Amino acid sequence: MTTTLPLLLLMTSLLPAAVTFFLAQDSHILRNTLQLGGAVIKLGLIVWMLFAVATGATYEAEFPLAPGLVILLRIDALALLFISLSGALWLLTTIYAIAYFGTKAELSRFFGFFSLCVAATTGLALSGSLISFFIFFELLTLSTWPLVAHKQNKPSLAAAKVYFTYALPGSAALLWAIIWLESATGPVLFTEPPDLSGLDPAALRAIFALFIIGVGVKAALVPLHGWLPAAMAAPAPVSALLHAVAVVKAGAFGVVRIVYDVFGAENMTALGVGVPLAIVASVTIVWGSFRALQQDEIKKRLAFSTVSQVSYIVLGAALASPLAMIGGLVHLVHQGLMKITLFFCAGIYDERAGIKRIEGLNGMGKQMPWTSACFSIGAMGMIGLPPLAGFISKFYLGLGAMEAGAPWVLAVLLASTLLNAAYFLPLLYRLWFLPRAEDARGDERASGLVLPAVVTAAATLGVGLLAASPISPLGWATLIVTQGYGP
Amino acid sequence: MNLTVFALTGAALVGLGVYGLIARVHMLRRIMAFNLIGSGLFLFFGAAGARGVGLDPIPQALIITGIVVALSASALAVGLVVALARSSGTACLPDEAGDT
Amino acid sequence: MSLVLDMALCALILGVGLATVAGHGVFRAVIFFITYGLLLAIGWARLGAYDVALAEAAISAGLTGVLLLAAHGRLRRLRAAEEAPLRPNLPAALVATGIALALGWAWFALPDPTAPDLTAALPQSGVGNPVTAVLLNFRAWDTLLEAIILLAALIGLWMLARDRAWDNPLGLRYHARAGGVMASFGRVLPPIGLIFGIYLVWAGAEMTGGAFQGGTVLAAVCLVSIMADVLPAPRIAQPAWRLALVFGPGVFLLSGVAGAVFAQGFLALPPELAKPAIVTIEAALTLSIAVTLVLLVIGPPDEGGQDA
Amino acid sequence: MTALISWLVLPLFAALAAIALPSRARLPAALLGVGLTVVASIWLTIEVWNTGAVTVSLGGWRPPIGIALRADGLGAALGVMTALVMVAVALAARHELAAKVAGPRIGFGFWPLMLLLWAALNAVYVARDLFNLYVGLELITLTAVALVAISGKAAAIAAALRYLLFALAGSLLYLAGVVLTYAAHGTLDISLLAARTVAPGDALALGLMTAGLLVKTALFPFHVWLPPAHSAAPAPASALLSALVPKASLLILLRIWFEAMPELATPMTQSALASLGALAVIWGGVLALLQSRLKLIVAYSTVAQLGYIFLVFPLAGGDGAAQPWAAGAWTGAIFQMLAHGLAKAAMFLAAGIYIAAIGSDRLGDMRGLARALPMTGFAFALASITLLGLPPSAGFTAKYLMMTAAFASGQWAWALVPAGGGLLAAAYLYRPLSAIFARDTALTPRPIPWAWQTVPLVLAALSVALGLLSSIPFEFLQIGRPEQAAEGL
Repeated sequence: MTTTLPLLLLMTSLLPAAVTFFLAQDSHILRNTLQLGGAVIKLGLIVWMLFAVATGATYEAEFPLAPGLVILLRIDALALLFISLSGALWLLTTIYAIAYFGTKAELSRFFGFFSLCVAATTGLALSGSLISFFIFFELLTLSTWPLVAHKQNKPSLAAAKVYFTYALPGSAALLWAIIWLESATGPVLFTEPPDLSGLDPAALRAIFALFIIGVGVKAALVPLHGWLPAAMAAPAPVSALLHAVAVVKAGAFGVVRIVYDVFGAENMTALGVGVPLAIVASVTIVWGSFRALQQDEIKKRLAFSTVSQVSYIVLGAALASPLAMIGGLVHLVHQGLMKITLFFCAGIYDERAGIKRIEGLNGMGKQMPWTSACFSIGAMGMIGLPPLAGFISKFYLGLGAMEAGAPWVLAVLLASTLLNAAYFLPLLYRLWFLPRAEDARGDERASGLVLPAVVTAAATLGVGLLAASPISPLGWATLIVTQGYGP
Repeated sequence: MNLTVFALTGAALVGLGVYGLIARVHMLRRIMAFNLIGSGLFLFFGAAGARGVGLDPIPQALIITGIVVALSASALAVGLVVALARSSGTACLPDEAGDT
Repeated sequence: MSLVLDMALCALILGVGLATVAGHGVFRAVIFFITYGLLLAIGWARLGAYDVALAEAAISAGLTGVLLLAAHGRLRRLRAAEEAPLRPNLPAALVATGIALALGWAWFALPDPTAPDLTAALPQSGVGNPVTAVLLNFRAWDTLLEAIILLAALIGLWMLARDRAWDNPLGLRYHARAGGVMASFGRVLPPIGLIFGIYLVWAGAEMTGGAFQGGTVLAAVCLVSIMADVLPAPRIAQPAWRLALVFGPGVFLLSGVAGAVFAQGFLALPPELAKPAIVTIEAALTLSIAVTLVLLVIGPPDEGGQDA
Repeated sequence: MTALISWLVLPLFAALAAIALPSRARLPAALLGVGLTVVASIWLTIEVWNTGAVTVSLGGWRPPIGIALRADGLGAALGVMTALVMVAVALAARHELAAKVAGPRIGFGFWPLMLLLWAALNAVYVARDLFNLYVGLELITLTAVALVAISGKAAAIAAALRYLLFALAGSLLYLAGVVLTYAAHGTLDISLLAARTVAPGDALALGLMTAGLLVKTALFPFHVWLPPAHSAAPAPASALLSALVPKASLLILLRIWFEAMPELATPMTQSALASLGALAVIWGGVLALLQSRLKLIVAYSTVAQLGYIFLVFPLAGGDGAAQPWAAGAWTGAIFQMLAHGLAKAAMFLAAGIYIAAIGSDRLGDMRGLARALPMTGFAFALASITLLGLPPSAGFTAKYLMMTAAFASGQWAWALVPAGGGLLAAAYLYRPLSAIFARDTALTPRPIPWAWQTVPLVLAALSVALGLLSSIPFEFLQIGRPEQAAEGL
């Protein structure tokens, strides 16, 4: 069982993908069963594995392609954190997507790539070596491209093109970095930190920079973030996937892996690359928030908010202090929950009420109470109001900054929080306190759309309230960091 | 010494053929130039094969094979030239037709 | 004395070769080319390579010459036989001189001659002519592929036909005037040529000659007969012609496979059976080569009486 | 041994049958020949896998008197790739070039030409004799030229003639090298030549052979003949020409440099060859970017893709046995040959389906075709992944092996070629892909049989699967590998 479980986890999304591609457009029941079945089984496997790992089981599967080119799937604590997040959110997004698309065209293609995308994310989470990470990273790029282009209209195709224009040079940089590094160290496994002594510091700094550029495209680090707002042309479930479950998260996850499993906090400090990375993250945090403020389209505003929020994770990794690390890791989960809630709601506003711009939100609180309540919880979490999820992340990041002796980060956090409030609070104000427009319509008669949003909003609240419990994301993150993981 | 005469003649024929192949644009000329190069090479080869004690039959066999191969190629080439002339009115390649 | 003779011959060859490349007019170049081939055949004879001499004369000078002449005729009807006068081309001259000099240098740089020792192998080859032994026994795979190349060239040539002409008889229509030179030629020449061609194949086993040389002579006979209307022009749709094309390569291949089944391996000939096997293969090959060459010369099926 | 011989003679028998048999029996005979040859190639592969390289002295005569054949991992692997492409082409041609559709002329000629080309390729893959290789190359040339001209259009005739001119020039250069080699050493057998005493003229011989083979492989700057020729042929023929034909001359290059005369390689000549390869990658990519017809884009991409393979000369071996990826570049180059073969054939066959559906391969006319022909669009996209060298395709395996070898041997600059070439490929393949996957449709396509649509998809999927399952082929390619592949030139 030790080797089959990681493969099974992959198969729960790969097999539905493979079958779905060949399904007829109108075989909705079969397709939905496959998609939901895969998601439920995967979630079940993850839960089981959580218990098994807690009792000391290890899982590893190896699949050699060529000398040095080995796909290694391995389950460690960090992998579990990411895979639990993506597994849970995938199920919800699937429910949401089925309700969202109904009987629209080209669904077999959509759900085929949708599952493939999740398979890639799963593989990415379970990757035990740099090269397997790269392979799944690329698979993720390839499988999300058709999702971004799904509507096949001019803006979608343009967005998809922009996505590729950013992603492919990014992966070239990543591959270059991997091969450069491995030419001196041999294949890099995440379990054993590589011996970097064979490379001189200048080369190591260059490799580090290439790594960050490579994963930074997906993590939407400024100035590599341009594709993410453009990708808003995609349907709402795709946005949810891009922003909360898969792509952006994969980038942030990659930063964590590279900082802690490839270079290690000590080397990073010795090379003096931690501070520049923290600065890049800080610039991204502030710039993303600032740009969000200028957007009048709800999804665009949310997109820039993602640019900003994901860099909290990068910041946590860059500060090289245990508390900041905890803050970053926990934000990996928290940001996912909050952002997916917001995108679910944005999709509902668009789909059920035709609202795309913020003016449309006026007075919708009474018209669509469930959606608006969820949206509000998500937004307040993003601002970092206690006791919601975002507060926990920011709190730990702040503590970590002090611990790392970088008090300037507090200023960044403060500025960002103010900006967060500045771009989210007006929305809440519009929802609850402004009168509804005369011709406003909208309803919530679509439980498949509303239910996932309610669940994730509740989770946003729950992970904050129960943060002290050992099975909360914070508990996990603390466990990961104190287990000798990280600095 | 006699062999050297033939070998050098072969080398010179190759040179002549190469010049014709590049400088001439009419395709029949080029086919002839191609045959000139081939036969020059074979002459060189034959002379080399005659250096030892007695005549080495292997080069001779290879040359005969080569001659037949050259004929096959020439036949197809000639057919193509005629087809080209039929379809485009010239026996030179399109971008070189201006030279005629 | 012989040196002077050879030098004169080589000078002549070079001169005619130069005329082929640089002379004025395509038609004259073709005539020079045929002359060149014949002179070269004499050169081969001087080197003692009589098999090559025969091949050079029959195939290079004869058949290639006929091909070129026929093509020139068609090009003239298509008004594509003219060409621009030769302009001096310095890069071409440099390349050509470079290659010629390099080859010349290579001649003087050759180490002492080494050749495979065939003395033990020849008696087992089944034939007395060492060239035939190489062609049909030691390196039979080359020769088999070479026969296939000839066939491939013909199929390729046929692909140049126009679709609407596909079912027509092959080649342009020649009509010999009744009682004219061609007609009487066509009746007198074939029997003589036939006998000579068969003799060349038979002799090839022990002396100069062989399937390709013999096949060429037979092809010439056949061509004259067709041009003199003694034989009807073939069509691709006629199975007998296509069968004749593949007969020789087929027999060669089958005997090769028989070697793999009954003897030491593919294309192996047991010494005691080698001679009859080689003669059989050569006879079959000769037929196919002759037919292939004939069809190569008369060209793909064409429309009506004239090119247009 | 039986497997090797059957693999060589079956396509020949099938070709002869296709010529001689009446028209109604032609297609069954040809397809039977295709099927049997595929079986033979699998059989040969299993034999090589089980017993190592298979060597045969034809007619029982050992070199230098006779000709030896040797099926090593490299030759057999190319044989399997060829068999896969041939089956796919045959299945596509059954629809596209049937006598009913394409006329009796093409209906007659395509099958023998395809089978003869196959026989010639197989013969070249295993030949150990330089002159036998010449004969094989000429058979390839003549059949390939005929396949270019087969459409009968004026542009095709001109392209075929130009191709023939270049190919014959290349053959003569190669032949000149062969003549010098025999004159100096009295043998043409690759294994015997490897053990020869070096003669002063050997460098010239190697140079001439190399130059000739470069012309035939269409390496920059000898590539001008390739795009018009490959794009003028009917799609199944283009698939053969682009996927298979240049591989034969490439293989001979590998044989003479790595096996016959490895001691003549100098750092300068190796770098020169690789530089030409790099220029081919750039130049082919840039020109592909400028084309507006699908088949021309795909043809120029062949120029670029072949360029990668030339990196093998400076990179093979890297630091030798000290590195875990010794022989990486050599194997990577062969992976590139295999991956490109499968992917390029898939692309041309997909283009053939589009042309059959709308009668044009202009990008403007192809808009929205993925809607009516989703499988073909998917096939083209999968094949693109291979050409881009993205994981998990075999193109990635090739790229990875070459790049690691470049870094491992301290010549990291060469790694820029696959890295940059991949981005260039993305740029030039994006245009056809975005046209195919656009929403608005330019023309209404004719229906295409389902069985035909699956053909390029299967090939493209194989080019990806080869990457996913690359450990077995990797090991297979090491069978009979020359020492120089591991130790470097």
